[in-house]
Amino acid sequence: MILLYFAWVRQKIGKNEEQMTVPAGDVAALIAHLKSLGPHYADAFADLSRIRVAVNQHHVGLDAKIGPDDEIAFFPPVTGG
Amino acid sequence: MILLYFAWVRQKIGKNEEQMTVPAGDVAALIAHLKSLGPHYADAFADLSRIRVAVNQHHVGLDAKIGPDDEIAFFPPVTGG
Amino acid sequence: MKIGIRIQREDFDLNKEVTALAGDGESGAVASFTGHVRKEKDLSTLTLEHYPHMTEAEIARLVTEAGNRWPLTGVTVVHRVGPLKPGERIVLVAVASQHRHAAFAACEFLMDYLKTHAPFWKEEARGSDHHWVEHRAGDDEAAKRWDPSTGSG
Amino acid sequence: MKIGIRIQREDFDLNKEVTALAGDGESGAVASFTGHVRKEKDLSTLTLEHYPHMTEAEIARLVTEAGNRWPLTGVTVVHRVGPLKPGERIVLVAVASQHRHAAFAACEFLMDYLKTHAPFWKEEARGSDHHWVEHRAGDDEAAKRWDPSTGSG
Repeated sequence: MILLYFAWVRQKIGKNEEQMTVPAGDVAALIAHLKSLGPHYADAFADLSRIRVAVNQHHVGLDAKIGPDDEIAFFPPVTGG
Repeated sequence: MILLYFAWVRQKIGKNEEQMTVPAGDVAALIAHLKSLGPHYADAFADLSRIRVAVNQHHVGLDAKIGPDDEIAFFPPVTGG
Repeated sequence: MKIGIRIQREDFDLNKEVTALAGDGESGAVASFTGHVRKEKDLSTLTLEHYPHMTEAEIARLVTEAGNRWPLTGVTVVHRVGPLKPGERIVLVAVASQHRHAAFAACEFLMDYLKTHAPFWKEEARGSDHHWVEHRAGDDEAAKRWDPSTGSG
Repeated sequence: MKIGIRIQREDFDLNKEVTALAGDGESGAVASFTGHVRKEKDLSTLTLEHYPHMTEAEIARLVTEAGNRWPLTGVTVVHRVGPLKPGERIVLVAVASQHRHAAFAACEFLMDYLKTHAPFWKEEARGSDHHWVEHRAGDDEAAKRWDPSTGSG
């Protein structure tokens, strides 16, 4: 799967995107896995109330199922307009 | 007083404006007087539900008092915008 | 509050009007409305007549009322008169505020009141036939929404 | 329904956009909203980041929803990205309809949903300090008004 990061999530993790292979599961499980990868990830995902998720460019909740071909994006609540 | 006519009121009466001297009273009395002046006026004021009135450039009702220095305008319900 | 009210025969430039209202960064939101002559079967020209001086005075009263109801930083109203062709613009109401909901509400309020209070009349030319457009009862209903005394606003 | 959705660094010309929507005389009413960078103490630059492709897709979904709710003839959304200065325009939403209340409602609906759904993020530069703008809870409340399941719409 491809992971994308935007705004301060991107800055905390220190990259725009990355490829990753994880067992199929839901978004919450992916976040738990990412938090185990190091302090940058742990910091970015410390407060999940401040994190929003899109799978294949649709807003989803933390319980959304994800698979190996999905594009998963993490970002703060949006502030456009 | 000066009388002004707009849109089809102007067309039925056949003039834009005229000076007139009538006893002090209200708009309804003025209209009654105008209707007595001839068939053009009678036609213009035949259906008062289709007539709107302004005195000194403010919308008023038929019971508004008017005097010799007033500007009184008669017109159909407005259709701008 | 910046207020601009103009009655004119010429077209207007919406981009310029909105930049004049909000280009200084004092307001974050501008809601605008433009009314256009609709293309209709046989309609060749729509001609607008108005009551000079009262038009400006009445619109100024409506703008003052809008400024009392909502926190606005500026209002521009431009209304054209004279002959217009299908597709041409008739009216612009642009409202600037620091709050978008105030800008939207005041813009809609002004349009509803303009339609029922500002002394303009439209005459349609269809072929050789000329007739005056009838006032729409729906416009009265729309304006009444804003009147607290009717209990529906 | 004519639909135009553009994400761009350049400014836009509101007059051109509205003429493109309504200059053909098919719709009598265009409601527009422009959002501007507000002048604030120390604010030098507001920089907009977005999620390419998802932005356009999400806005297209919102426009489709608006077209389902109201009888619209056209919608144009232009959203700028990159660095912007106080007074500059950020966003345009223009909605054309044969009915002005539909145009106003759909324009406000689109702005409320854009603020809560379209993946844009604003970063403010104040002097040497950079920080990300926080999402406003009031924007969520505004969007909820349109959701019949909340019972307040």
